[in-house]
Amino acid sequence: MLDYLWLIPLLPLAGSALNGLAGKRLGSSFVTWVGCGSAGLAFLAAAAAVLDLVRAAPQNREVLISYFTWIACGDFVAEAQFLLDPLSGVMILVVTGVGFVIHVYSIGYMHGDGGYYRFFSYMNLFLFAMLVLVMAGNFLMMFVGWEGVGLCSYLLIGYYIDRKSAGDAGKKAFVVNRIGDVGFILGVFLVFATFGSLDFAEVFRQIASAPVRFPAETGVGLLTAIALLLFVGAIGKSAQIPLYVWLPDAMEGPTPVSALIHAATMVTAGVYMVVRCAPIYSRSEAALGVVTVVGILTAWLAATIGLTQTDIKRVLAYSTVSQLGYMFVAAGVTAFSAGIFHLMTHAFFKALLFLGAGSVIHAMGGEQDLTRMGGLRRYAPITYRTMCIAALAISGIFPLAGFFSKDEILFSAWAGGHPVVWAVGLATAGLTAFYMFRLTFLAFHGPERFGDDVRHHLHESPPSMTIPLVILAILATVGGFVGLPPWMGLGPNRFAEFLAPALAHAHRPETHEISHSVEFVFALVSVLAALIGIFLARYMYVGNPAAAGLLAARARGPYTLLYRKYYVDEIYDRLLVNPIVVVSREMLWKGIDVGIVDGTVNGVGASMRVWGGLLKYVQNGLVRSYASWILTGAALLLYYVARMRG
Amino acid sequence: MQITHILSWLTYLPAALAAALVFFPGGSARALKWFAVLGSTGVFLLSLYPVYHFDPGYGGMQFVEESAWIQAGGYSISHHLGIDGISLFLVALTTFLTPLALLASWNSIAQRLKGFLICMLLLETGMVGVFCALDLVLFYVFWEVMLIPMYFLIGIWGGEHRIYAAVKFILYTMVGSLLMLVAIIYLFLANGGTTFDLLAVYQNLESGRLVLSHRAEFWLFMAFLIAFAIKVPIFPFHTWLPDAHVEAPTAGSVILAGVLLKMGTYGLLRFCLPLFPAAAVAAAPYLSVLGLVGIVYGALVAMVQPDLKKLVAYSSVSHMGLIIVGMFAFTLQGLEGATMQMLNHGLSTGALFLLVGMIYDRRHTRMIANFGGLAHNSPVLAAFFLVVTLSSIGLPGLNGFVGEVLALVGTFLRNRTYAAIAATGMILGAVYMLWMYQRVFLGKVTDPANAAMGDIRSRDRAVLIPIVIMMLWMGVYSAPFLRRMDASLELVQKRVHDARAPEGGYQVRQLKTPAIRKSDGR
Amino acid sequence: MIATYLPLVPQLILITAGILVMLLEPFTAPGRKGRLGQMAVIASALAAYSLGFQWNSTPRTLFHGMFIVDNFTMFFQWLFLVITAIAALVSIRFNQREEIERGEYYALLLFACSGMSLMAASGDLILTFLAIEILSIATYVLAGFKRSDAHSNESALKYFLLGSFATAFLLYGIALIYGTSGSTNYQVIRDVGTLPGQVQVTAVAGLVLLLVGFGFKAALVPFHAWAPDVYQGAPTPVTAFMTVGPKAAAFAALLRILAQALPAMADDWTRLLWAVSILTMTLGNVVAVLQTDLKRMLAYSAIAHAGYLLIGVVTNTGNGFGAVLFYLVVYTVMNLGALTIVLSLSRQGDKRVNLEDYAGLSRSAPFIAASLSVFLISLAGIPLTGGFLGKFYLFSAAVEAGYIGLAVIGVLNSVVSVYYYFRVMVVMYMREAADNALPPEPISPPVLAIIAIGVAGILWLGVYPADILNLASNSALTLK
Amino acid sequence: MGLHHYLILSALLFAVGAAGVIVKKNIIAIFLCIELMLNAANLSFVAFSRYLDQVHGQIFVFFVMVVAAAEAAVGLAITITLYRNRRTLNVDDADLMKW
Repeated sequence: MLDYLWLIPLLPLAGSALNGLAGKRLGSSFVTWVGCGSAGLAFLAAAAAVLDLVRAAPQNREVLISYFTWIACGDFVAEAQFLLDPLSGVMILVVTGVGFVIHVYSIGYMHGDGGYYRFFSYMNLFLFAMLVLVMAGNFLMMFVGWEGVGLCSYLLIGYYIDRKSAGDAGKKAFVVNRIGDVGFILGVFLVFATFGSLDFAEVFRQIASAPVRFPAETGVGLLTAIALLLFVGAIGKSAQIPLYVWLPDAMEGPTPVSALIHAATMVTAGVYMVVRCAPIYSRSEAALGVVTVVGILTAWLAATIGLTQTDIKRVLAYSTVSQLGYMFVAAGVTAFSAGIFHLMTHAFFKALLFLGAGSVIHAMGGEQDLTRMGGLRRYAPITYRTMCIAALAISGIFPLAGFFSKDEILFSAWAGGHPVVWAVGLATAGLTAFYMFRLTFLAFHGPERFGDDVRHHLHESPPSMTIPLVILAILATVGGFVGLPPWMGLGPNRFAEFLAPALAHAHRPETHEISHSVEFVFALVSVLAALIGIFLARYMYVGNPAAAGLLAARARGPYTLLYRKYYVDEIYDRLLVNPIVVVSREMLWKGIDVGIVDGTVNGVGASMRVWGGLLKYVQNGLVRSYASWILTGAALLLYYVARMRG
Repeated sequence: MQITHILSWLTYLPAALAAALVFFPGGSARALKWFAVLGSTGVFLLSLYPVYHFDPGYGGMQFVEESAWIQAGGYSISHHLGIDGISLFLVALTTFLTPLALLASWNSIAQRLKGFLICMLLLETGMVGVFCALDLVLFYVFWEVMLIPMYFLIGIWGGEHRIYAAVKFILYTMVGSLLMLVAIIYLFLANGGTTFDLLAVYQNLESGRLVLSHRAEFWLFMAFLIAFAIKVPIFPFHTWLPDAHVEAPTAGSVILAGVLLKMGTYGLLRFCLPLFPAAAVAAAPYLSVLGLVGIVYGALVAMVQPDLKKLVAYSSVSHMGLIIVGMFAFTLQGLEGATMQMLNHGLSTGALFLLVGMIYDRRHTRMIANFGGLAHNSPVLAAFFLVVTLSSIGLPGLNGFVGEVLALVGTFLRNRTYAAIAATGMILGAVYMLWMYQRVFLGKVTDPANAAMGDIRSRDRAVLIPIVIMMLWMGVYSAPFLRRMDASLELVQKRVHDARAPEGGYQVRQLKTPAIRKSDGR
Repeated sequence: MIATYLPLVPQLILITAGILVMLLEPFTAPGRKGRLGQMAVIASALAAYSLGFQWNSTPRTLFHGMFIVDNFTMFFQWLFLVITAIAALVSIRFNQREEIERGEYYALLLFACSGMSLMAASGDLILTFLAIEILSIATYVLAGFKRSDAHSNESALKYFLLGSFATAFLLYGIALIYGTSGSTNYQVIRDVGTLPGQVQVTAVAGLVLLLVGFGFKAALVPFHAWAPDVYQGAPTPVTAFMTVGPKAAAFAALLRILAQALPAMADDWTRLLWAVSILTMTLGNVVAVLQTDLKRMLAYSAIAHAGYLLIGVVTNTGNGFGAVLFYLVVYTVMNLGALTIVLSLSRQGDKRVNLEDYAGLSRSAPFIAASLSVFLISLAGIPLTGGFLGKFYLFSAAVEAGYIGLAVIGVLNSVVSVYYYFRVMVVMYMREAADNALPPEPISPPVLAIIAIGVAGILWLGVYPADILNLASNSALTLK
Repeated sequence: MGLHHYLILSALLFAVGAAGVIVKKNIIAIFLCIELMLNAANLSFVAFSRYLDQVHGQIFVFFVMVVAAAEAAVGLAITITLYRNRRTLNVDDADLMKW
């Protein structure tokens, strides 16, 4: 069974290699076929694999296939192996599914670009890396994917090599991710040092089977340390406070990249990792607390920044950061399946939003500034409609996908005994609805704030772009139905049940039953919050266009603070980046290295020359002085020997 | 097929080729180049024989050859060659890089070509000899002999300040190695004054027939250490390196970074650790700290270098620091990671120097500020450079990662703080390499000279492709490499381990006077 | 009966040949004086051949202990004969060029050789003194052989005045030794000296003064000051001869006296020479660093090498003495080689001996440049050359005798020496010749052959030293 | 008059000679001072010889005198060539080579 598992990641890899090595020579249609074909085939393979998985009995839904030994040194053994269980099954479906759709979308979006082959090669490579990440059977393999997606992210953010800002953003993304990765790898080391193994199965088995050795920790113990180190990686990869700064800049990449990597898949790797390591996290109260707090803080802060941004992609980027925060909240309150559920639905609607935004940008000829758009619904009706669906979905309006997942998270927070988290989450949901509809209204409604030259070539995007929009819109609409909450009376949450075997080793705290009617009330409240947000947006950007400017002028300080993103980038630059560069150059290099260390070396050499220069003057060429040397020498020797003999 | 004396072949064939070049008829540059490249390729192919026939299960020396060399005046110096899991791949690395370096210098060496080729081949003999020698004096002979061709390579075919760099290189290296010579002599006398054979010394140490006083062990360790520390180079003995690297011609830099630096770490593994384990254990904290300083300091200084070669040179300081830290953790992973990292650094830094050389050949500058947007007109070069950059910063799936992660985990098992500090090298490595890559390859083309610069041609690709293949192979399927190192490194680890008490404290060996007649107590 | 005196045959050959040369000189046409040089070479060869019969014969003495017949004597006589032959050979062309072609030159060389041989063979202070004087007077004249040249005059004058001055010290030292021991015979002195309480202040003073005398001959610091000037001013073949021959002879005689006559005072002389050794090698090397005249640089290097050699003496062990002997062979080959090249490349009037004159030599004369590099590398003590193994055995002996500090100072000095030796290579290989530079003199085939043999020899000594090494340690056996 | 009287005289002579070598500038004078030093040694030899009741020392003295004569011959020759070339007998003028 599932002998073809290796095909899933290897197909994109082959596509990437083919396009990268030969794509330039073989032309764009070849590139298209190879790029999209390999992604599509990978999706088919993934779908088949998941179907196989579903067909198997729940306790057999874990397939681990080892291919060869990658690294082996003493106990430190990492096999090249792929793991398929419900958790990775969901992930590969999302990755290949959304990935394939975005590949198709890219055909239109990237049409005519000079680096077409390069783009598809990188995109395929990304799919490969992401699939390795989610299908990894051990920590080190996961790290391969973990760094691999970081690389692809770097390559794709910096795809437009002409732009310095793109290069900067790519580098920033990679470096910030690396900071997280260091935490992650140290976590892996601690895992190895603790358990003597890198395999998920072995590690989790040890944890679950030895409750004495690995008790559920309330303080800071070994598991907490592991969890927190790993979480540093998640913070970097999933753009949480304080390492979220790379993600908004990452919007320098082509929009499909933003959709695939910086919205749907890669950035959710951190969430996936936390869920994968649920057996560890669930046993550490402290780690869960940190995850929750980081998650909810990020959700709130990013949402507030999103309120004021005018770049369409940046709004979406902050929205992504915010939504990722939600997912971490879910993990933090041990609602792991809710986190993955939101991950999945978010992949649909956020990809849709980005692709829609891309369609707008495409239509506007590269314009990304919301203040120069407006009234676009006439020109791009399909884009408009699908965007609306996505906005509703992310706002959590029943019965769209976002409603189910977000509601489950908020409710879990409450049920888990975190009312403050719930409250902040609720408020964030309101903010989310507000800024999403602010975006929609600014772009598609109201007066047209662009010139005639732009209007001239305004057009709806080609089918290769709109079809993916439609597909994603459908998914954003119905995607939530796989995990209908129990209070609807349609049986238990199927999504959670499906995932359950993968989370079997997780520690389950005692929970008290809450009646379905209470849950229903909570759902109502969250929809209400979203509606308030939507209406507020409508009031400010459609009904009363002057209100927004007025508010901004009135609350100048807070507005600027939000608009400048709390000055975090500036602070990092001033406090961290610049001092390090200056100290390295002026002190370490010119001061210590050239000055002291090398100066000492050269000084020793120079001193020899100085001594030689001085001593040679003893040799003054005069016989009489030479004779006195002989005499003195004789006297000195006599004195010396006399001293020696006492 | 059975080849006897394979190591002698490997060691002396390059020298024989060099000798043949001296008498090579005619002045056809092409013929000379082909002869050297093909000849050294032949040596490489020959070096696959021991790799293939290596018995991974056996940690001792294999393919051993021993014959008397100098038997006179009570001294017995033997011609004793052999390789184990530590030296096996270093030999292969040497023979692998030499033809590539020669090929890369195809057009860049315009004058005194014959001399250049001879120097390169003699250098190869010296390097292979260093890795194979099992007699202390023989080792020392190769160690020193190799300096001469390197000195000429830097001094004759180098850049503007080549003479300063060459002299600095040779003097600096000699200071250390001559002290090592005194230590070798002392060790020989302490061991009964009959043989310089390394294996005999090992044996006598193990059986307790040779017992060094604590003080003697310390000083011997220090003498060997300084020689190797300069070569590695361990901070603060590193300042010859940037000068030598910057001034050396491409091939010289490649060999220097690729192989010569490894001789330092190899020496530590072969001599310092097994011969003086107690001193090594006692010195480990200090050396680890120096290694850590090297990692961070080298990376930070590399970050702000304006010259490509200097940047790579300082990055070597950083990388070699990790090797030191991993090695002095004395865990199997640490040792193996360090050994692996030697190979990785040899490949990736060697490749970086090749690439910088290719750029320099086309642009005649190495100043980062003069570049920008090279990826537009030289996409293939940019792609190769990227792969090598990624290998250098230890991206999983490429070779650099395997060594790095093993060295780090090995360190982690010994000391978590050290590992955490060492791991910052991963971040800083990404910073300086990617920043450099960005400034050189990305952005708009502002200087027309950069636009006019052509992409690399097939010969350069022929140089780079084998390296990239090796990088991928070692990164994806490193088990065959690691497997061959296992047993030998376990032996080293065991030797170090025997020197420490079970509870982990440092055991002071019984003080016993070595077989030295008089003390220098005047 | 006659067979007893067979060991004297080489001496007789040398002296006879020397007298013959003088007699034939007036009958040799100008321009053909080279024949006389060839005669000297042949005489040396004959002497060397006749020596062979004595090898490994039972050590014995002639003339009541005056003349010692043992391997030590043979070893040094061979060495001196080789030195003399080479000096004569390379002088022929040089003397023609410098217009100092006179036959007595070769006679003086032969006499000097005889003096050196006697120094090595001497078992009595009287003979030692006489031998030193035979050597000295011959070399005084040789140093000033370029009568018309002020430098050569000055060289001779300095050597003569300071040499006589030092001889006075030596003589005074001999007197004191004689006074305390009652004899000038080594064996007797040794037997007396071993009696407890017999070593008195006068004896120690005598020892010191003796060391002054030998220190002068061997150019040890602080009795070295003459050496750079004299070496620089003398005709280059004479310089080549003087840096190796008299130095080796001084060490031969010194070893004999210290080891065979004064072992009872070993504590004193090891201490003294320990200090002198450090001073000598350090000063020689440090001052050589800045020299630009190649002859002068090699003069300082010769001083430094005397310091290394002293290490072996200081050890006062058989291995140490063997190492000294071996190193003397190596040193002879490399220094003679280097100076032969210097003199062959120089132009009339000893021009073109400056460092800058060697710029670009690797292009104009690749073989010569490579050969000089080999000699310099050997002088610096890099492996695969005799210089390395020579130092290696010296340092080994030092460490073995417990003088680790001395060995360490020795190796650090080697590093310094690398700087100036390699500087010559820098100039030859890494600099281009100036446009107006004098091209090097073409080199005659016999000299080329000598250089080639020297290169081969120094490499042979570095790779397969066993024969010579055994020879050296065998020869040192009688000392201990 | 015991042995040490002779020895002290000899030492004094030696010292005077040595000092003369250093103080004097004329080459001939310097050479004479050296002769003085040699004769100081000779005096010691003779004194020791008498004290030890041996003949060795006196024989040695004869050798020394012969050698001194030979040295004188060579030395004067050298001095004359120098004088020919440089027209000076001042030893301090012979400083072409230094450092």
